[in-house]
Amino acid sequence: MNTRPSLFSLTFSLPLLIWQLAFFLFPLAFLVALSFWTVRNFQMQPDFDTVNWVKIYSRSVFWDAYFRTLLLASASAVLISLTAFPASYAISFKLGENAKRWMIFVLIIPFFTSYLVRVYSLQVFLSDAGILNAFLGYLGLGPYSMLNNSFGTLTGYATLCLPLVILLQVFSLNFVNRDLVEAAHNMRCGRLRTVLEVIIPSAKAGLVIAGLFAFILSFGDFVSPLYLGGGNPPTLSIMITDITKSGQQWPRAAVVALTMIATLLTVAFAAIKFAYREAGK
Amino acid sequence: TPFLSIRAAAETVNLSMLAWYGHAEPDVVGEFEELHNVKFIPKYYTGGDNMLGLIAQSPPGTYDVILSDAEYVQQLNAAGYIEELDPNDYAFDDFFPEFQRFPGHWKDGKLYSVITRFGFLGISYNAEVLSESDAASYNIFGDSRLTGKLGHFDWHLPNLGQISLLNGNPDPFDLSDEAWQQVQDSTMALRGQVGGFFDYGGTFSSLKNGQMTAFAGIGDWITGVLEKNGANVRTAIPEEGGLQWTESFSIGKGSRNQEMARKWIQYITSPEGQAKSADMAAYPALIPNKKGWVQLNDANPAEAKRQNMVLGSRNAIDLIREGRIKYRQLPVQQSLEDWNDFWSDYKGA
Amino acid sequence: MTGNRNPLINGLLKLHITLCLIFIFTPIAGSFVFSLNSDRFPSLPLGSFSTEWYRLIWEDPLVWAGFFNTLLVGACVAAIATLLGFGGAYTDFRYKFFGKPVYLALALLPPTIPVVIMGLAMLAFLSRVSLSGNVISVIIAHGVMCSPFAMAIIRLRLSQMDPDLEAAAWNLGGNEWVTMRHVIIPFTKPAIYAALFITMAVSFDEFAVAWFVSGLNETLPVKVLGFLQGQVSPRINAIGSLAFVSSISFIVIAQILMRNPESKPS
Amino acid sequence: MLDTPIVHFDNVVKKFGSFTAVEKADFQIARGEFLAIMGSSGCGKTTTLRMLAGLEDPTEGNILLDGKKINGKPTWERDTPMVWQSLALFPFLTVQENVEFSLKMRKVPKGERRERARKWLDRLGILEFADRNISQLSGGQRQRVALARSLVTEPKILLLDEPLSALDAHLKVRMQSVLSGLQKDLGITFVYVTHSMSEAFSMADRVVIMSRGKIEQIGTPEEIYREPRNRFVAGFLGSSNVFDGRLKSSGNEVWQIETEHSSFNLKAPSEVQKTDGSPVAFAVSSENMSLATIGTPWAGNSIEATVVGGEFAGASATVFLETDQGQELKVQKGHDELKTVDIRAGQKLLVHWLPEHCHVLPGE
Amino acid sequence: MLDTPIVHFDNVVKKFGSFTAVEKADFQIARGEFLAIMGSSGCGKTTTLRMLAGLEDPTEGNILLDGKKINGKPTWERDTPMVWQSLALFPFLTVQENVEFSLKMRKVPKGERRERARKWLDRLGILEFADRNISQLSGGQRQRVALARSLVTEPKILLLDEPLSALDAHLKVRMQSVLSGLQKDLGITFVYVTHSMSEAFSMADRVVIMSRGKIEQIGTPEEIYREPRNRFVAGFLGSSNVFDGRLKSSGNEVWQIETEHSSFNLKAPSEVQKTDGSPVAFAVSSENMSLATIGTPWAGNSIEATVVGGEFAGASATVFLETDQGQELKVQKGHDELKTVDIRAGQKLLVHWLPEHCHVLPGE
Ligand SMILES: Nc1ncnc2c1ncn2[C@@H]1O[C@H](COP(=O)(O)OP(=O)(O)OP(=O)(O)O)[C@@H](O)[C@H]1O
Ligand SMILES: Nc1ncnc2c1ncn2[C@@H]1O[C@H](COP(=O)(O)OP(=O)(O)OP(=O)(O)O)[C@@H](O)[C@H]1O
Ligand SMILES: NCCCCNCCCN
Ligand SMILES: [Mg+2]
Ligand SMILES: [Mg+2]
Repeated sequence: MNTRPSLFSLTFSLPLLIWQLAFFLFPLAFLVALSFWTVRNFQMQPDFDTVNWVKIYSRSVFWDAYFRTLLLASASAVLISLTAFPASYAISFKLGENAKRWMIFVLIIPFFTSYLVRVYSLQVFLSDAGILNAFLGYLGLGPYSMLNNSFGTLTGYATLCLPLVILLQVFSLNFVNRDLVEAAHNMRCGRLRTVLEVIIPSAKAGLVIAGLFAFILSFGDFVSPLYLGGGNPPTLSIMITDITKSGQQWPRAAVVALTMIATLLTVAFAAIKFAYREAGK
Repeated sequence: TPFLSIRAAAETVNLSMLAWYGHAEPDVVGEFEELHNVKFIPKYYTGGDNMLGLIAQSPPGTYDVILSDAEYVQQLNAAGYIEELDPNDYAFDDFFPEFQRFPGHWKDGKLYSVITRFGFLGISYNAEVLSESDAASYNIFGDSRLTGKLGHFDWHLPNLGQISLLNGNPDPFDLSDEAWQQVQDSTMALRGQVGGFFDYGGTFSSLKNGQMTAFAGIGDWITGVLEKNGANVRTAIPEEGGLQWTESFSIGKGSRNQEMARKWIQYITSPEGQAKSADMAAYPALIPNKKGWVQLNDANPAEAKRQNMVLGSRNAIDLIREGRIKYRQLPVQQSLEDWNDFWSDYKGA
Repeated sequence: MTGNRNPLINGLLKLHITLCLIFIFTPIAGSFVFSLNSDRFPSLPLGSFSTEWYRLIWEDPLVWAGFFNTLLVGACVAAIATLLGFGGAYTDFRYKFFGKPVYLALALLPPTIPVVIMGLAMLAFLSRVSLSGNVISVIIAHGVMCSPFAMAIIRLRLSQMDPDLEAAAWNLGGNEWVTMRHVIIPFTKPAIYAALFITMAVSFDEFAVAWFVSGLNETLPVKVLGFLQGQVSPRINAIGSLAFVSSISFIVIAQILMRNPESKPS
Repeated sequence: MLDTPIVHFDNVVKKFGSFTAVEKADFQIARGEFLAIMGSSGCGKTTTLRMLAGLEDPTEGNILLDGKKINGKPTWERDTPMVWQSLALFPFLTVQENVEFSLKMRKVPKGERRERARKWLDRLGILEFADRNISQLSGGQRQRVALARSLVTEPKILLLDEPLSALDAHLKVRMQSVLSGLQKDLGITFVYVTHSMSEAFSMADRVVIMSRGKIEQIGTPEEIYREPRNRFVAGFLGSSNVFDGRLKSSGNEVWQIETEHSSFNLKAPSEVQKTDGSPVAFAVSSENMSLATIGTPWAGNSIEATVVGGEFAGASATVFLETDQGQELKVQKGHDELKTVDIRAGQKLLVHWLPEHCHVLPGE
Repeated sequence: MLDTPIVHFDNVVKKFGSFTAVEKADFQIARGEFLAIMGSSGCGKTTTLRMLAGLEDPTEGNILLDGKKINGKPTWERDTPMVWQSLALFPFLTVQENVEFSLKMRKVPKGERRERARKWLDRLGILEFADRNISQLSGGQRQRVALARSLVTEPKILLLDEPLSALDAHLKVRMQSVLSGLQKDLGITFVYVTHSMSEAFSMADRVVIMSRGKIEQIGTPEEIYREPRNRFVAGFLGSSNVFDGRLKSSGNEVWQIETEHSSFNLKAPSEVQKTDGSPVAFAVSSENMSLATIGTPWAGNSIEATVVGGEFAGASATVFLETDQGQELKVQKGHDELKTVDIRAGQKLLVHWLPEHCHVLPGE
């Protein structure tokens, strides 16, 4: 078949292209341009000045926040993936078809609840005098400090990402060739060892992509670090809002945002490359 | 029912208001809406800078009336986002003298904004843990009982202003480089005490649920609401003095309802409007109109008393006159950015 | 399988699933409970039962206006994002062309942009083309943000299609348009429904960009943000619970409608 | 040969829920034997093999390996490596790593592991691909990797589940030689599940024919081919023509059978006893039938039939015919032999065969 | 028979980028012919078929259908229905709807559509499944639905791309009969791509053998089998033994060829001219070779070789041998014939054949 553009092919490919060009590329370009603007007298002015880049990149507090956010998001991706895996494994390998379908349905439900509302509700559970500590107190434990620190932030990230990560993991585990599992058993590979040596390598691409999603969502999220982390210490997303508080410093915030976008693209690219890397030559 | 009120709104004037949450709720605007057959369309913001960003990128005329903190009036004006007002339209004569020509609201003799309410910022604390005498000095921030339990309202101006007061600066925002350095040092010394940096909502809940024992940078606008809901929290103005926040109304540049906007500002600065404003459901405040005080004392003596707005006895205005209260304002000798940068460093430390 | 049914391990695994579900659903259940609790700042012990918060939102015309805006935006965004996403997914599935990586990057990049910044950039652009401050601007912004999700879902489904199916339909005399209508669309139907629902869900929950671009025509999540920031009002729990119940009804209905998409009644 | 069976299925039954997948399987496999299990789809071949491997538990009965009962022993504690139809090679490992896998599980030290794996790769002619990824190998190469992976531990028995069915005809034949060769060289017992008669018959010492969970016949390929026990086996082999009739007269030498077509003579079987008038089914192998022009005088059994079509395959061809009564017949002959008759479709021909080529089905 | 070709490939070339998938294909297909295209994987069979169907455009040359050039005409404007290896049935439609599909595309009114679809379902014996979903059918039933779907418009030509390769051996044979029957009954031209020699040879009127995009030989099955043009074709058919040597002396009747083994005599071919000393390759079909015990005197060509293994398949068996020089030989014989020699592996035997069974490969 010829693949020259036809009325047909353009009908399907152009709308998205036009829409994203019109409504996304321009805002994105604006963002890039904005990062070279200057602010005078609380007003942003079109300009071409690298001052914002120099200023942001020369501040150690930016780099602290940058690496902290990177660390938090990585920890989130790893911890959530680790927590999710036994559940995903059990759903995919230990449940019947019907139970599996129900479980997937149940895990879709959180997507239809407001993240803000969930985080707000979590505050009530996590605070020093909250429901969880009251419950632990019953058991003679605690109180533990679970709010306004990285634990709180990570808990929030988990609220945001865990259902998605489990779902993505289940989908990739469902594709693991069951013969491979039996073949491994047949070759003296015990239960746990098979998970490590066969199931995880087989589902690697999906597991990495699931982790990547957790990373992307956590890296950019500002709700959890603010409402559960108490902004203490701040992440990049909080820093963006902070920067605007020095009187309309959106251009500098744009520098941070562009750095975040670049980071996410790099990580995504590396993760996808790793996910699909093959053994051997 | 909701449907009827939506239909009714269709025939009336729509007046858009850009404000902090609560200023266009029925308890404040209801009477005015009925009186003038207008309907307020509120746009609530959650931070002055977002508000400025929003206005900056919206077409002129989007917002008819704009409520902002006094510091932002200058910025709004400098950027040309608000209309000049006619001083004769407003009953400044009824105002306490200190609010008749409020700084930043006038430029080159022209009026741009009318003060509508204000409040004091001091030490907000949980009265079950701290006593009033504990809260008599900002030094309590360093107390071991507050380790991990000291909250900051996440904005540099009120917090750094308070530390500046603690350092004994007579004008907390007009600092020599040396004094500014000392403010930074004193602030940084507190970092280990801090349990979190909160926005409005976070401030509310963490004081209420006991997560934070004391807060810097807030006042009765938080604790007043919590008190009304039965929480044992207070705000004290310590010996070193307190700060004053101020909210003012302006008319948005290019508004097509300037007449109605003017009427609204007149109404909310009138004695009736002022009495409502003082007891606004979202958060209470002091009012600059003396006749408003009278009205409030008639209508709601308990609230007048709670907020210390009783004429004839030692009241809130006296605190200002005694010099215990300083207006919150933009830094004079440093740039706003310097302060903000330090605040970021502090948070990130 | 012999020896692989270790009841202890299976029991522990199932317990772990249960714990994960508890973690996921506790905040949701919590907000339900708090929405029916008289305390404005719920903590233990809980206050008395109250429908006050539901009454308040019921009587608030702005909540209703926000609700209708949200529905309108959600419906339009779902339709637009799914259409765009379908086109993008089909393009990726079927065609190879110069600049395809750029095309795909443009299509899939939006989720990596911090929302606060996205909001300002969107507003800056939309206001310059006189599209800001109304429901249309929210639809445009959410369209940009949601179409990658729709595209991903539909692309996944297309990759499960026998690659010969489309050629077979052409070969049987259906031109490209007819084949699209009679083969590609029926095959991707479950994914199209899924895309409609997921994009609607994303739009229902988005407040940061919507705050900037909606101007005075706010959607419910923006209102929720106001309630949370301005008042910490349990009204957000009430709204959240109502929105949740209605969303779930949607999915359940959709599940029933879409049950076993491969088979037709015989 | 069956004195010291390596495997003994002792009345083994396997049910899935209420469905019986394997019915009272009772047979033995001799050490060093190549046993093929055949049968149509779903008849229980894989299930039988999987029970032996320890991937399914028998519902009833015992399986003995080397005389020891192994029911309930998990597959990883048995030494019954299996080669999957799907091969089940690990795509995330290289060829070498795949082959080393079971040695690794047995904690064989790295150096030795490497050496033993390479020895087997070499033996199977795929050493040069040791460092490749599985996806870079052709079908036949993958097949050898799967074999190497199972053989590297030098087991006493190897289970194979349709290992060649995914390959094309050429490769299949080549791999058959490889497999037979290996099995003979190593003296390993092979249990080999297949659909394909040619595979089973060309490699196996004995063949098990299954149908719906039941074992229909066990025997050498020749036995099964020459003396199918029943209609199922005769039909399954695909090249037999089965006739139904009644015993008209049973002599010492010759039986006469009355069918719907006409009556046929057959050599009286020594092992079957029937009374006159009782129903009898007999099979005639398609290569034992011949074709002649109508009217040719013929002494043996004969019947008229119309040519439906023909199949030409290598050295021989199969002619499909249909009698007036609608019975389908197949005649397989060398090309040269067929040249004497006109086998165009529609042609009426005489199909004839000798009484001694009639095989009475004892199981019917 | 080739007077009014329905299809004419006129020097057709297909390139994918710089890779040539089909090289100057130049052949014709007669009306009503059953043409099979064979060749190893990746040789360009599917590409050839897809160009005819209009699913690929030729890079060079013309394709004529019914004498009219059809290059550039999209597939939906041709009447060249294809049956896919994957079947490509629409899973979201019922059997009936699948079959109606192309009628619907042709805007045939509903009633007529229904009737015609049912007629074909009936003809193919699957009318009872008309309202079923595709997933509820067995492989063979699906196969028929795919056929019905393509045949319902009663096209003049039908293209089939390995339509039987997914089926098991039994079903395959059954479907082969169905296909041949249909093709003969309807008089439709079939272009049939397959890997399988037995499929091609048992059904096709003529066979095209391709290799790496090039057509190596076209001819009837007999021609190709008896007279392969070159080493590739001889090797591809798999049952020939090819010898290389030099022409020592070319008589009128007999050629003498010197090989590494010894010198062989062969009947001088009429169509090939060679000078003495020039290289010659010839093939001997495996069923034309015979086996004898070493020492048996023999007049024709003979060579000693060691038995490697054997394959037993139905009426015949193939014995694999290897000469001392390492050349592999295959000998295919009926069982009875083989009983006279000992064919256990390792046994040394005499392989012999007649000079007239040597076929000189003219294309070498
Ligand atoms: N886990 C299972 N649960 C329920 N039924 C099963 C299970 N495994 C197999 N069966 C059923 O048992 C029967 C025998 O299955 P088995 O896999 O042994 O067949 P097979 O002879 O290998 O067939 P094929 O040639 O198709 O591979 C089939 O009817 C199958 O549906
Ligand atoms: N769209 C394409 N782009 C590039 N190369 C292609 C394309 N389609 C086919 N080829 C290449 O052309 C050659 C011939 O392919 P074709 O599909 O015709 O082979 P085939 O003979 O049908 O093989 P098989 O028996 O494996 O189906 C192969 O090498 C294949 O990789
Ligand atoms: N809803 C927000 C209340 C805003 C109070 N105004 C200013 C206080 C700043 N410290
Ligand atoms: Mg099987
Ligand atoms: Mg092909």
